[in-house]
Amino acid sequence: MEVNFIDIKDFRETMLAHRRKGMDFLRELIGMDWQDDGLGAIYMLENSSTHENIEVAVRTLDRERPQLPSVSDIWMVAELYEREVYDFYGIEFTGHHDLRRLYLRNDWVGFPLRKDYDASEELNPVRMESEPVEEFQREYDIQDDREMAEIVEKLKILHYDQYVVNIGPQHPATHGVLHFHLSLEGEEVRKVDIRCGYIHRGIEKLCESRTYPQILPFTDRLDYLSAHQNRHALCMCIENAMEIGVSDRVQYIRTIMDELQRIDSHLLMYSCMAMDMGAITGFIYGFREREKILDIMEEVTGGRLIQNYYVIGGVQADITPGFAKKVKEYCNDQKIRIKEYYDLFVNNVIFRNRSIGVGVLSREDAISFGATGGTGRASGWACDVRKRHPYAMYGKVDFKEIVHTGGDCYTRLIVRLEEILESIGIIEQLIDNIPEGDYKTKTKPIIKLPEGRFSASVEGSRGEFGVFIESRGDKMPYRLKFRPTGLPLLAAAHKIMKGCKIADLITIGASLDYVIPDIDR
Amino acid sequence: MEMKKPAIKSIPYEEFKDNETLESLLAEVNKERTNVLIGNLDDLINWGRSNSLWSLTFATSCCGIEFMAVGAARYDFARFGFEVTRNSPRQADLIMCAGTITHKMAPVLKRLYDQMAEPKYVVAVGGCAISGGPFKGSYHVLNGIDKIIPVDVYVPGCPPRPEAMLYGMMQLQRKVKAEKFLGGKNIHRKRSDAPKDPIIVTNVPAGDENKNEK
Amino acid sequence: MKLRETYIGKILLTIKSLATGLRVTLREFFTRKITEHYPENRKTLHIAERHRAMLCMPHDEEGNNKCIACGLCSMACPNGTISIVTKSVTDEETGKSKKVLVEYNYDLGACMFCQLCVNACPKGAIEFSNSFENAVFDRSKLIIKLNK
Amino acid sequence: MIDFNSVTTAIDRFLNSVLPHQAATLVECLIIAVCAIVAYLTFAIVMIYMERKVCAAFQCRVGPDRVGKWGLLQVFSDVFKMLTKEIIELCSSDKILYTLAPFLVIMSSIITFSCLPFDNGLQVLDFNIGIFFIMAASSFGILGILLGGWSSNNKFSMIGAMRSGGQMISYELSMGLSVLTLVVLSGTMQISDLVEEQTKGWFIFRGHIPAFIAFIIYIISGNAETNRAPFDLPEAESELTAGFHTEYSGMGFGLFYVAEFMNMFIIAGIATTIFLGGWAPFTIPGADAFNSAMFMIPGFVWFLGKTFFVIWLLMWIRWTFPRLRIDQVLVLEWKYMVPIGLLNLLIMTICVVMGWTF
Repeated sequence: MEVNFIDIKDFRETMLAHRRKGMDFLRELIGMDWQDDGLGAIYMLENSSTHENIEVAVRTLDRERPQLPSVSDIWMVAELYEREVYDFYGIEFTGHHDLRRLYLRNDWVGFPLRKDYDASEELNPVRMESEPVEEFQREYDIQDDREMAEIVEKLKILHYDQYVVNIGPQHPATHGVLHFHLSLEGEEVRKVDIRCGYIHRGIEKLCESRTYPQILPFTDRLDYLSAHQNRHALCMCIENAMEIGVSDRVQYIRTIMDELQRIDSHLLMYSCMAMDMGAITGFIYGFREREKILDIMEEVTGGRLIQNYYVIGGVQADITPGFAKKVKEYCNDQKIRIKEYYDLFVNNVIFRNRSIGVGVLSREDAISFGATGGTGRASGWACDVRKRHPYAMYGKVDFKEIVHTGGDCYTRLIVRLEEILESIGIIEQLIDNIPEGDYKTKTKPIIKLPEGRFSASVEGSRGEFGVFIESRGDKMPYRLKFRPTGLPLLAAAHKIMKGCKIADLITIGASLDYVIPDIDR
Repeated sequence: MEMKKPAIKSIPYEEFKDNETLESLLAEVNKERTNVLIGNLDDLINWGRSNSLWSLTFATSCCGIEFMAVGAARYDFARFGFEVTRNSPRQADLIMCAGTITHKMAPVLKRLYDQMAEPKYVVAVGGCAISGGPFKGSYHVLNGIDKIIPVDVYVPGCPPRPEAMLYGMMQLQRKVKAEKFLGGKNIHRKRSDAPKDPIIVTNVPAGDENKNEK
Repeated sequence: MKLRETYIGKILLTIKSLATGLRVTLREFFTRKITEHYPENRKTLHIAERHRAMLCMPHDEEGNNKCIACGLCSMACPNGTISIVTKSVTDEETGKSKKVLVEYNYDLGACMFCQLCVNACPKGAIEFSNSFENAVFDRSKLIIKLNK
Repeated sequence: MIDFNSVTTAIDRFLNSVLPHQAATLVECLIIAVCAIVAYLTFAIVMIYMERKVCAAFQCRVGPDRVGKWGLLQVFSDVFKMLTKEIIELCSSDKILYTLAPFLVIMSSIITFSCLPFDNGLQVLDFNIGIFFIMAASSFGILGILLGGWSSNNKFSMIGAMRSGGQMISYELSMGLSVLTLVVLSGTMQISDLVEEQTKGWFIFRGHIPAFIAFIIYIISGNAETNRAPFDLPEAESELTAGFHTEYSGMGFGLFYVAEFMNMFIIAGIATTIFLGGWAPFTIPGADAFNSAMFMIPGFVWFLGKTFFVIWLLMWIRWTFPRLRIDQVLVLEWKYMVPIGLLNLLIMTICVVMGWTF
């Protein structure tokens, strides 16, 4: 993958030109520290209709106050992406209206992902008092004459005399440790300020000091409900970079395992949505089926939730003899059980009243926010990576991509439940004719990627999961970036949740189905 | 009256791990002489407390999904009496810390622990809560929650199986049964560590009117 | 105006949809429960033998293991959970000094069960067992000496 | 039919012979108070156990079964733990109201509990305006919840309290209407007369269609009155962590927890009294042999059997449906339940006037 650099002067014009040419999907924004070549950022753009993509980059040599023009007014998701790059690299984006640290605390010293960052304990000890929430948005805008942009503190985030409530880090319905900072008017939500970072583990910094086989376990712990797909993306990226051939048997096994993991994740999405809306019985029925998948996974891979199954060049161990029979048995049983979910919860009049027309995300917003996966397909945008850039066996298997145009919470759940049936269809086409062959190709003990930049993307359970590696030829990556499937959903949530009720806020959060460790990495 | 070895239904005492720490706890409890009445009352209260440990729904990452699986139909920790997972720290007896605790999450966990009503317990579930697990070298991860709050039981695994979590809960039940409640566990510890002035999360500026806000 | 919009229509549809939901839970009320009684079924409990719960070093009857103290496993581990103590012994016939394993410490609390150590071991001296009952009260009990 | 009046008059005569009149009535009141509270707590324990077992049965799991024979001692261990928990005093809450709130809720539910007709003579309060008194007594329980929510100085419990205020007060209306419909059918408000009337045939059969509609409205508004799903907005776990009793710990929370279960028992008890004939056995007008066999079974067995059937019905509803949003709760009340309740009252009066009831 080659990247063409643009000079900083005419960066915004070329970006606006790309946008007018139809590049309306900003796939990824990767902050980079090329040490003596300065700090910069790589933008991966894609045309949502022709699926043609370009990689563009820009850099600045100044290391004390690096400044790049912001594109958050062109693509709405760039607002959060740029806050992340500011958090990790200290690059200030001029024209961004709310540039605060996204993950780390405001009193954090230094920018972690820079190569010259010193991670000593004294500099950043474990501070035991919660930090007061900042009051002002910080905006960098260039006054006409001066060269450097100044920090202008303008809009107040949450006013003191509003009824400010923390749906805080520890809350039963935030699917993890996400912090909604709301100002309420009765039951109406006036203003939402989503703060994440409570589960930021610095995985990308750790990856820069680990060999490639040691990076593989991190992908399972990013979005643990699409563990197989994440690992598939990383293995595919490394295998393409080193041209390691992978046998057909492995492609079959990997596709089947990806689809099983997708069903498992959609079942959990249905269960958590039922629990968040008060139907605990719906949650228990969803988990009853999910346990059957976890049994199949455990027999073959050894792990229920975190499987560690794919390795570079194949899979850890061959599938057990009874695997095909168990999977077919499960698929038939699931087709009957799914009708039960419709009767109990989905066609229930209370659920329909609480979810139809709630949290509507239009198609343009979905694309501009880059909300891929079930959320994007529920708003009418055909963004399935298995169709856009087919990989593994997806090119040879015929399956329907489910796209609805409702865009509200109800449609998002319907898309997931129908995708379960689609995935069962894929598995049934593959399960009977797994070819013979070795399950792992021999690889050298020390794996060194050649010089250059490589990327691969895969359809995770809740969106497009991408891996970008910049390698300088040694056994550790120079820079490794995972595309978070959840961060665009959070950006979309920021917009949808304004003006809804508290109960709707929980429903929207459940229907967007984001996984927080995948957002915070 | 001697406090006898805590017994758990259908698992013999020898097959449990780490009995030495439990025996040292028992020895320390049996040092003072208690009369029969208080001893029996103690046993009764400990029997009650150990069979109804209500956990706080506290899950930060992957172990949280296994925590939900333990609550679901197949493993069903309602059989042990832990069924009611309370969301408010006031009514919870124990924090099952399932998941990674980062620098930003550490004050939140400490505050939750302070808000819980005595007698309270902490179970560290999974490698991340015990020692930082896969992210031990990271700049933002706390290497084990025993650095900020006292931990009673460690459940290793990444993530531990639901049965391993149930085994950890049974270990906690044994520890609860081996405690002296009257005159021991229920003496209100002088709240030295409790913060004097309450931690204010939104520092409220004294009445400045920012007019440009809508 | 469709039945769905009329006042009576809404009530009838509501009753129908609530009734189907109730029928599902009633049918579930009388079906056999799927709970596995964990402590009671310990004898017959089936755990997948590929499940990784703890690292262990198999010993044959006389109690010696296949480990040659090469240290590849501790280098392969991303977390540094394996630490090996060796001492060099001069072999009688060849006279060369050979490293012999004294202590093989494995920190169960920090392990993330990624199986890189087992893949890296040339002699196949260590493997994962599926005995999952390892909860303890004391952190130091999690650091286990694997070799006898 | 065993008549407990003879037993109570015998005790009264014995006490008056031994003690002066005031002392005798004092001792009687003490005995009644102790019996009422003991009955209240035993039913609470039975109810909590039944809730956890029935909920588990609906969710294809087993529920508590390791403590005691089938988990029977589970609730006793909950009670012991609850008694020994520390009660946290909040530094910036309204102390008096904070501690008063749980007692208001408990007091209102004990008063209504003692009006229930367990058997022919086994009734503590039997005013001639019985049903009206029950309606009044059960409505100052809302005060406790509002006070609890407001005084614990926590924003979530404040929202929970406001929601509960709006919901419970508006559902008093439709509950009152359905009870009024039955009073029109029966003609009296005294509870013992009500049940006496039903020995000839339960009102739900004699009042045919309007009585059945009143029964449905009563069950729905009873569900809302006790803040149980699908109306459990005041303590909605997934929205407001623990709703109005977020800040209560130890026995403060214990009182709220017991009062919630006992309110459900009282709603079921009132439903049995006015719809399913209290302790009156099931009788078919024609068959005397069958009726006399039915009269053999003692009254309180009939009463508890029917009450626990209605409780099972409420639990069935709770563990099936998702939660309503606050505006849907109020729309359901004011646009659907009150109009239908008024219409039903009209139909019932026409039926009674024209004599079309059985």
